[in-house]
Amino acid sequence: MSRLPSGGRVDRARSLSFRFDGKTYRGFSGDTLASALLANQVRLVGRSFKYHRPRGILSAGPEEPNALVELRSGARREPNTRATVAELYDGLDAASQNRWPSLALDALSLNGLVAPFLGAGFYYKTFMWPAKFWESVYEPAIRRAAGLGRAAEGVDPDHYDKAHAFCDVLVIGAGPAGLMAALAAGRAGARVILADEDFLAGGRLNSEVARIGDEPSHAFAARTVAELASLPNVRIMTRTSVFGIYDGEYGAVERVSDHLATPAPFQPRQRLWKIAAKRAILCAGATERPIVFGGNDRPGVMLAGSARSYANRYGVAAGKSVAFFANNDSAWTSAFDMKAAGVNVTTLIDIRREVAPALAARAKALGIDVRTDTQVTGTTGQPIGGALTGLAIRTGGRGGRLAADTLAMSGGWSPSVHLTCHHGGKPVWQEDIAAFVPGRTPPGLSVAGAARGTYGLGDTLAEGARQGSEAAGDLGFTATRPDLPATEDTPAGITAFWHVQGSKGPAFVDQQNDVTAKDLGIAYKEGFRAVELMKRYTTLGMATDQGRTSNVNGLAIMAELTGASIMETGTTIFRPPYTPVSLGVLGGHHRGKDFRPTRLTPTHAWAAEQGAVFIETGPWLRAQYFPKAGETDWLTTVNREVKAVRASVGMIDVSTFGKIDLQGRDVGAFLDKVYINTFSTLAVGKARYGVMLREDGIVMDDGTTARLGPEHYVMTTTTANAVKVFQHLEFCLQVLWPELDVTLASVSEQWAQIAIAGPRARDVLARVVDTGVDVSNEGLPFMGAIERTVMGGVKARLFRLSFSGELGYEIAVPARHGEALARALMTAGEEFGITPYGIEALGVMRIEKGHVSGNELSGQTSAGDLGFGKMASTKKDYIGRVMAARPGLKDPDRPAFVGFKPVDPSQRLRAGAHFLTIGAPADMAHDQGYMTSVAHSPHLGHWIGLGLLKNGPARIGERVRAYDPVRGNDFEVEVCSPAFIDPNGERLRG
Amino acid sequence: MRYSFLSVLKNGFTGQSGWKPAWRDAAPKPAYDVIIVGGGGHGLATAFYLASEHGIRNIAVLEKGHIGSGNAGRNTTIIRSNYLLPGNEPFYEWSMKLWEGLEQALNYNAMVSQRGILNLYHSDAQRDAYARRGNAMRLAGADSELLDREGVRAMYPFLDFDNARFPIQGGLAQRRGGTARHDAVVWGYARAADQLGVDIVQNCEVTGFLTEGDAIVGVETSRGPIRAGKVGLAVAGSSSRVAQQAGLRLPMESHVLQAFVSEGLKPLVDGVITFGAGHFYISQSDKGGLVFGGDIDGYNSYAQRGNLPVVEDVAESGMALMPRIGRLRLLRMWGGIMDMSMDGSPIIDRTPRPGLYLNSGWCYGGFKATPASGWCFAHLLATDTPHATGTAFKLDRFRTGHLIDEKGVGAQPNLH
Amino acid sequence: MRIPCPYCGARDASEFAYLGDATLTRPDPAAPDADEAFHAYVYLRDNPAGAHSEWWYHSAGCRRWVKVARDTTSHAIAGAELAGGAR
Amino acid sequence: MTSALNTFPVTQMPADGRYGPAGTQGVSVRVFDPPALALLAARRGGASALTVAAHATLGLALADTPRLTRANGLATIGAGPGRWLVLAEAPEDLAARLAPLAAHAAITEQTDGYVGFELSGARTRDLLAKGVTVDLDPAAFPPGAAATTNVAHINVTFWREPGDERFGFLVARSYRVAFARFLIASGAEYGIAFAHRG
Ligand SMILES: Cc1cc2nc3c(=O)[nH]c(=O)nc-3n(C[C@H](O)[C@H](O)[C@H](O)COP(=O)(O)OP(=O)(O)OC[C@H]3O[C@@H](n4cnc5c(N)ncnc54)[C@H](O)[C@@H]3O)c2cc1C
Ligand SMILES: NC(=O)c1ccc[n+]([C@@H]2O[C@H](COP(=O)([O-])OP(=O)(O)OC[C@H]3O[C@@H](n4cnc5c(N)ncnc54)[C@H](O)[C@@H]3O)[C@@H](O)[C@H]2O)c1
Ligand SMILES: Cc1cc2nc3c(=O)[nH]c(=O)nc-3n(C[C@H](O)[C@H](O)[C@H](O)COP(=O)(O)O)c2cc1C
Ligand SMILES: [Zn+2]
Repeated sequence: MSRLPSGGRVDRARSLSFRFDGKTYRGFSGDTLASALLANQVRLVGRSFKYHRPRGILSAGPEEPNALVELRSGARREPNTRATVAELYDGLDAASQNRWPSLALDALSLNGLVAPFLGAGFYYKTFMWPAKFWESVYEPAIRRAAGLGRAAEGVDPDHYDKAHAFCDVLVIGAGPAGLMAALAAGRAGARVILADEDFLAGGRLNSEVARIGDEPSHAFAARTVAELASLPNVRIMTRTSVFGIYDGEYGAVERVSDHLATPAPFQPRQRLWKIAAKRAILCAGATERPIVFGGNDRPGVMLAGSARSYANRYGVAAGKSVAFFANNDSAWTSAFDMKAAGVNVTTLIDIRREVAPALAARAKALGIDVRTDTQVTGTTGQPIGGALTGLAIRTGGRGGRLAADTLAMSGGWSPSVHLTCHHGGKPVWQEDIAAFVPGRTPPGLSVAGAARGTYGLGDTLAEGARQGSEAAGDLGFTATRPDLPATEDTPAGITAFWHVQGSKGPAFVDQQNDVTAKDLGIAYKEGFRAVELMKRYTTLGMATDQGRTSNVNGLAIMAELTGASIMETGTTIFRPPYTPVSLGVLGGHHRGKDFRPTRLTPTHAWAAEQGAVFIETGPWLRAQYFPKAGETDWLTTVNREVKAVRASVGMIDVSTFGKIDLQGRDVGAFLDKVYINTFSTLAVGKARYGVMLREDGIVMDDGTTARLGPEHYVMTTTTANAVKVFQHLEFCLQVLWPELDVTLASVSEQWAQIAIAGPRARDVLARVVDTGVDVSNEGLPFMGAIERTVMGGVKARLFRLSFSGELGYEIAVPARHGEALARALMTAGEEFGITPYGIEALGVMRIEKGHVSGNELSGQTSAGDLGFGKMASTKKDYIGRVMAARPGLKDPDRPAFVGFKPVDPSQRLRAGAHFLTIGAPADMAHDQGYMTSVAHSPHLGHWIGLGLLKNGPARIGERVRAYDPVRGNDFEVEVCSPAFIDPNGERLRG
Repeated sequence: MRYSFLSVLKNGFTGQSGWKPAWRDAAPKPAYDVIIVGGGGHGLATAFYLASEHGIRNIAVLEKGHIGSGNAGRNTTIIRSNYLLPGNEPFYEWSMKLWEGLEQALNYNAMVSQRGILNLYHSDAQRDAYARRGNAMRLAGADSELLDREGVRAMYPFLDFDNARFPIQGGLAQRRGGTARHDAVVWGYARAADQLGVDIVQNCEVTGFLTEGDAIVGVETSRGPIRAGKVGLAVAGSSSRVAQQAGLRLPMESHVLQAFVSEGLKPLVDGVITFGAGHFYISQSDKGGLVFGGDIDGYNSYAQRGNLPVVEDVAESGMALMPRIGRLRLLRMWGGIMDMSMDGSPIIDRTPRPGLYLNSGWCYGGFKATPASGWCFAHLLATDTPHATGTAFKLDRFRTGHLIDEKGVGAQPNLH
Repeated sequence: MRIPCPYCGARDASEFAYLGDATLTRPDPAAPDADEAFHAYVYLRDNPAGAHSEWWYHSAGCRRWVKVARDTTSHAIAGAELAGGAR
Repeated sequence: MTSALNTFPVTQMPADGRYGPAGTQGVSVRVFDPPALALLAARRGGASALTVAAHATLGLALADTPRLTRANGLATIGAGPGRWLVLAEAPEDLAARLAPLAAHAAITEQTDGYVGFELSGARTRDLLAKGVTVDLDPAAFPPGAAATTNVAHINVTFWREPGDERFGFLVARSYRVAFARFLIASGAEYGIAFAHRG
C-alpha cells in the first residue's frame, strides 16, 4: 500500500469500496478516485488520444489531462471523467477508456510506431487518394480511433435543476485568498457567496503544510469556514464550479449528488446557478506546469504540487521512490513537505545552477540528494503499462541515470486567469514569476491570491482580505480588514525553463492530445506560428483540459522558435466553460414533455372525454380529430366530421386565436394604419376581415376585427402570430404614434371561443343564448358581433363569422365557462347530431372555401399574391403600403393564389409539390410555384389544393404538372378558382 | 511543394524536416490588380479562383489578424445545398459540386465529409415545407429525400421518439451534405492561392479607402496605403464597418452566433442532425467532439461572445432531441460575428462606388458557400458581370423588392 | 445580459424582444422621396461597433418598448428609457 | 428517473397531495380561481387623472411601480406604466365597481384569464429561485413588491405577501398545468404539498 500510516484530510474510519476496470479496491471517505487508485498502487489509468500511450495520474486537480475514466455505467455512464476530481463514494465503478482490448494491452498503441508519420497536420496532406476513399475508408477508421470515452447508453435518468442567486460579493475559490475575501466582506455585512469546485474548502491550505498563526493551515481553513458558515449573510457553496462570466451574471454548476452512487429520491444530480453579483473576487489559485522532456508522459511522472497534495491531503505516497525535477523553489517545499509526511523523496533535480542556500541546507538535513544544473533527458519504464522505473539525467555535459518510480516535476505555476478572459481580457506576462497574470478583467471582477500571481501565503491572505473589504466598502458596507495571522514565508524563486533540448523520445507538451515539442517545430516550419494557428494546426490546448498544463509551455516553445518574446507571442483565448459542464445541467428540467410548456385550451378535458386525438400546434395542444369507434384511419374520421358540418352542424374550440381588446378614442384611426383596409367606418356591432402587412410590404397576419362599441374593438389574430401582432401593435402605439388614444389588452386567455358551423348552427345557438337574445338573420346578420348572455347569465360575445364557408358563429365566454359551453352546445345540438370536429376538418373546410391560412401566410407573400389586392385602400397610408409598391412585389410573374384539382380524380395531391408547365423541363428555371395546402374534399369526392402559381388567376382552366419527386408523384392538375364550395357565399348568409 | 503519399512518407523518415511554409507570409506591395479584403474562406477562395480561373495573379488578400481568425475558423462546419428559393438553391448546389472536387483542386485534404444532413420535421406543415424544399432541390439537380419517422429512426435510433414534446415525424435528408474541416478549408485555399502567386498579407487591417473622385483605387491599411485596380470586400461580420469607410450604409446588422463543442467521444452522431422544434444542430467532428449550435443571440454585437440564455436554449433543445447526452460535457463555447442581411441572403455585387465590390450578408450559413462564393465573386471581379448562379444576390434588391427571404421573416436580421 | 427596464428593474434580456436601431424615424409616406426614404428606414443600418441605441420590447414584463443605450463591442449598457414617455 | 413530473400528465393539474421524499415539507401550494380580476389601463395622458380618481372613488393607491397595494377589498398590482391588475378578495362585479374610472382608463375583464397560485413554506424562496430571475431577498423584494416576468418559459405576475415566505402568483389559464409542473419539478426536492382552492 502507498497509503501513509497517518495524516491527510481523509476519514480513515470510513472505508469505501470501489471498482476500477472490474477490480475491487478500497479507499477512504475524502479520497478522490485518483488518490484512492494511487493508494492502491494503480498507476496505469488511461490511454492518450492519438498514439494511445499508456498514461497515469499527472495532477491532483481539474487540470488533469491523463487520468480520464468512464465513471458509472449504462445510462449513467460519464465518459472523460477526471479521476483527480471524482469524489470517492462507496460502490464507485470506473473503467479506463480509449483502449482495446484492455488498458495494459491496447491494439491502437501501435499508432505510436507510426508516430513519425503522424506529425502535426498530417491529415491535411494525405488520405486524398483515391478521392472517394475518404468517407468510406479513411474517415471511419480515424473516427473510430479518435474520441475518448463512450457516451451513455440510454436516456439520462437523472433530474437537473437551474436556479438564480443574487449577492453583493461573489468569491470564486475558497483557498486562503478566497476565505479571507469572504470573511472580510461577510463580516462587513455584505451578502456573500463563496463558491469552490472542490468538495473540501481550503484550496492549497489542505495540500500544503504551513502554519498560520498558531495552527496548521488546514485547521485555519476549517475554522474560517466554520465562522463563515455561521454568518447568515454568507452562503458557502462547495462542489460548485464557476464556469463562465457572462454579461451581468456568472454561470456556475453545483454538483449536488455526483458524490453519491445515485441522487437521493427527488434530488437533482446537478444544479445550474446563474449568479448576479455586484462584485466578484476571483481567488482561483494557480496551476502547476510540467516540464517538456522526452518520456515525460509515463505513468509515475507527476506534478510536484500534486504529489504534495496526495501526501498531505490524502495521506498517500505517490510512489516508493520519488525524485523531483524543477526550475523553481515551490518544488523544493513540496519535497520537504512530502519527506516530512513520510514519503521516500530521494533526489531533487533542478535546472538552476544555484538555489537559495536555505533550501539546499534543508535538503541536506533531510537527506535528499540534490542535483543542481541538471536536466532530465529521458525516462525508462516497465515493458507493460510503461510505468516509470528510471531517469536519464544530464548535469552540465555529463549524462547519468537514476532509479525512481515517481518523478515530481515543476516548471512553475500559471495563475488560473481563465475567468478574467471571458470578456476578452488578455493576460499579461510577468517576467519575475514567469507566468501570465490577469489583464483587463470583466466589469466588477477583481483578482486575488495565486490567480493574480501572488504566491506567498501571507501575501495571499492579505490580498484576499483587502479585496474583500474593498468590495464591501465600495458597496456601502463598513468593512474592517480581518486581522492577519502570521505565516511562514514561502520562497518562490524561479528561472524560466520550458523544455529539455536534445532529450530522448517524444517530449509531450499537451499530453492528452499527444502534441510534442516536435509537432510545434513542424507548425513553425509550415508557417503556423501565430499562437491561434499553432493551436489549430497541432491541436495543442484543445483537449478536455483546455491546455491547463500545456498552453504556456507550448507558446514558450514557439516563442523560442520565432525569437519573439512570450508577451509578443501571446496566449490563445480562454473561453467558457472554465471546467467542462454537463449538457444535462444546462438543459435543466426542460426535456421530454417539459421541453416547453404545454398550453391547454379551455375545453381540453371535454375534448379528451370525447376521445379527441390531440396535436401540437405551437405551444398548444389542440384536438386534431375525434375518431369514433370503428373508424380506423384519420381520413374516415375527418371526412365524417366535414360532412356532418356541411349537412347539419359541428363545433370546434377556436380559443387559441389571439384576441386583443382595443379601447380608446382613436382605435378606428389606428386600425386604419395597421390594416390595409378600413376599420374606422365599421359599424358598432359588426366585424370585418382585415389583412395587415409588415413595413416591408409583405403580409404579416389576417383575422377579423369587430367593433363592440364606439371606442371598443376586439381583434383576432392567427394562433401562430398572436404574440407577434400584439408586439407590433404596441410598437406602433408606443413608438410610431404615441399621440393616439388607444390601449391594448390581450384577452386571449380571458375568453374561451367556440365556433359552430353548418346549416343548423343558428338553431343550436338559439338554444344556448338567454331568452330575449335575437340571433335571427336580422338580429345577428352575417359579420355581426354582439355582446349578450348565454347559458343563464354568462357574458358572451357572439360573432357571426365563418371560416368553413357554412353558416357559422363564434361564441366567446369567460374561459372558466368554456367547458360548460361545449357541453351546452353538445346538448343543444344533440337533436341535429352536432359533431365535434378538430383542426383537420377545419383545415379541409377552409381549403374547400379557399381561405388562406398559415401555409399561405408564409411571410413571403404579398397581399396581391393572395388575392387581397383589391382590399387595399388607396385612400390612406398604412404600414407596408410604400414598400408593397416596389416593382419586385408588383411583378405580375409572381406566383399568385389559385385552386387546383387533379385531372385524374383518384390522384392524391400533396402540399409542397412544385408546378411546372406541361412539357417544360423539370428544372429551377421552369419552376412555376408550389402547392401550399391540400385536402380531401368529401364534398367533391376528390383531393383539392391551394397554391401559388405564376400568373395563376389568369390561368384558370389550364393544366400544369404537379411535380413532387420527394414523394414520387408527378401528375397533371387543373388550375381552378380557390373557392371550391359556395363561391357566392350563399351558405354564409343563409 | 505538392502533398503526396511520397512526400508524407519521406518526411516521416526525415523527422518531418522537409516541410515548407504552407503559404508565404507576404509583405504588402505598393499596388495590385485586385485586392481582396478579408482572409476568411471567402476572401481566400476568391483569390484562388481569380488566379486559377481568370488568370489574374497580381492579387493580395489583406487580413487584419491571421487568416481564418474570423467566422471561417469558428463555424460548425455544416455544408449542404438544401435551400428553397430559386435565387439561392442553384448557387448552393454549385458550391456543393465544388466541395466535391475541392481536395483534388487544392491538393489539400479539407476533410469534406459527405456523411449526410437530416433536418427533422415535427408537424404536417413542416413536412410539407420540407417537401417543397426537397422538390426545389431536385429541380436544381441536388439530392433530397423525405423520410418518415421510421426512416429517421433507422438512421438515429437514439433520438427521442417516445417522450418528446414535439414528436419527430420525419426528416428531409440530403445525403451529399455533411461537414468539412473549417480550418483546413482556409489553409487549403491559402496554400493553393499562394502557389499561384497570390500575396497573403496578415496583420494588415484596412482602415480606409484611396479614392479618385467617386472611384475606389486602393486601400489605407495598418501597413500603409496600397493601390488596386479593384477592391473586393469579403469581411463577413465586419462588412458594415469597412463599407462605412467608403461611405456606404449596408442592409446589414452584425449579430453574435455561438457554437459549442463537447469533450471527445467515440462515434455517436454520424452525420448532421437539425432539430425542427427548436434551435439545435449537431454533428461530430473527426476528433470526436460533438459540434453543435443553435440560434443567434439576437442583438447587435461585435463582441465575439454570447450569453447564457442561448446556451441554455441549445442545451434544452439538445436534451429534448437526444436525451442520452445529458452526461456529456460541454468543453468550449465561443461566438462569431454574423453579417446578418435584411432578407437572410447574401450579397455579391458591385457597389455604388466604382472599383469597390461587395461579398457579404452570409448570416450563419456562409461556410458551405465558401467555394461558390469565391467562384462567383472572382467571376464578378474579373468580368464585371455576375456569375450565372449568383445573379439574384444584388445589393439593390431591397430597393426593388426582389428579396430572397427563405424564412419569410422580413427585414429583421435577428429572426433570419 | 440584464436590461435595466425603467419600470420593472433589471431583467434578463431573454424577457425582451429585440428590434434593433432606435435612431430610425418612420418617414413621411406622402413625401416625394418616400420610396427612397422607406428603403433606408426599413433596410439600411449604421450597424456601429460601439455605442448603439436600440429598441427592446419587454414582452414578459411591462410590455413597454424600451430604448436602450448599449455598446455593441462590450455589451455594456449605459441607460434605458421608455418609449413615448409616461402614459 | 426520480423526477416527480413522471407522476402526472402534461394535460392535467396534479392531484392534491404531497410530492417529494417522505417526511419533509418545504412548500405548500394552493391553487385558486381569482374571485374577480380586471386590467385597468390609463388612457393616453390619463395616468395621473386615473390615480386621483381611483383614490377618490375607491380609495385605491395606484403605485407607479410594480407594487401591490390593498384597499377596500381590492388589491392593485402595477403591471406596467399606467397599467394595473385589480384583484378583488371576494367575487363581485368588478366592472361595475370600476366603472367610475372609465373616463380615465380602459377596463378589461380578466377574471378568467388567470389562475392563482399561493405559495408558502420555509423553502418557498429556494423553489422560486429555480425560476424567478428577480432577487427575492426581503431587502430587495419586500412584502408588497410585485413583478411580471417569465418563470421557466411561462409568463407570470407575482407579489410577496406580508409574513413569512408567502407569495401570490397569477398565471395565464392555459399555462396553469405547465406552471404546476414547474412548481413540482422544482419543489419536490424539498417536499411540496399541492391543494386546489384550499
Ligand atoms: C458559430 C458559427 C457557426 C456557423 N456555422 C455555419 C455552418 O455550420 N455552416 C455554414 O455554412 N456556415 C456557418 N457559419 C457561417 C460562416 O462561418 C460564415 O458565413 C463564413 O465563414 C463567412 O465568410 P468568411 O469565411 O470569408 O468570413 P471570415 O472568416 O469571418 O472572414 C472575414 C475576414 O475579414 C477580416 N477582416 C475584417 N475586417 C477587416 C479589415 N478591416 N481589414 C482586413 N481584414 C478584415 C476578418 O479578420 C476575417 O478573417 C457559422 C458562423 C459562426 C460564427
Ligand atoms: N510557492 C509558490 O510558488 C506557489 C505558487 C502558487 C500557489 N502557492 C500557494 O497556493 C496558495 C494560493 O492560494 P489561493 O487562495 O490563491 O489559491 P488556492 O489554490 O489555495 O485556492 C483556489 C481555490 O479555488 C477553487 N477554484 C478555482 N477555480 C474555481 C472556479 N472557477 N470555481 C470554483 N472554484 C474554483 C479551487 O478549487 C481552489 O480551492 C497559497 O497557499 C500559496 O502559497 C504557492
Ligand atoms: C468545428 C470545430 C471544432 C472544434 N473543436 C474543438 C475542440 O475539440 N477543442 C477545443 O478546445 N476547441 C474546439 N473548437 C473551438 C476553438 O477552440 C475555438 O474556440 C473556436 O475556433 C473559436 O475561436 P476562439 O475561441 O479563439 O475565438 C472547435 C471549433 C470548431 C469550429
Ligand atoms: Zn419592463
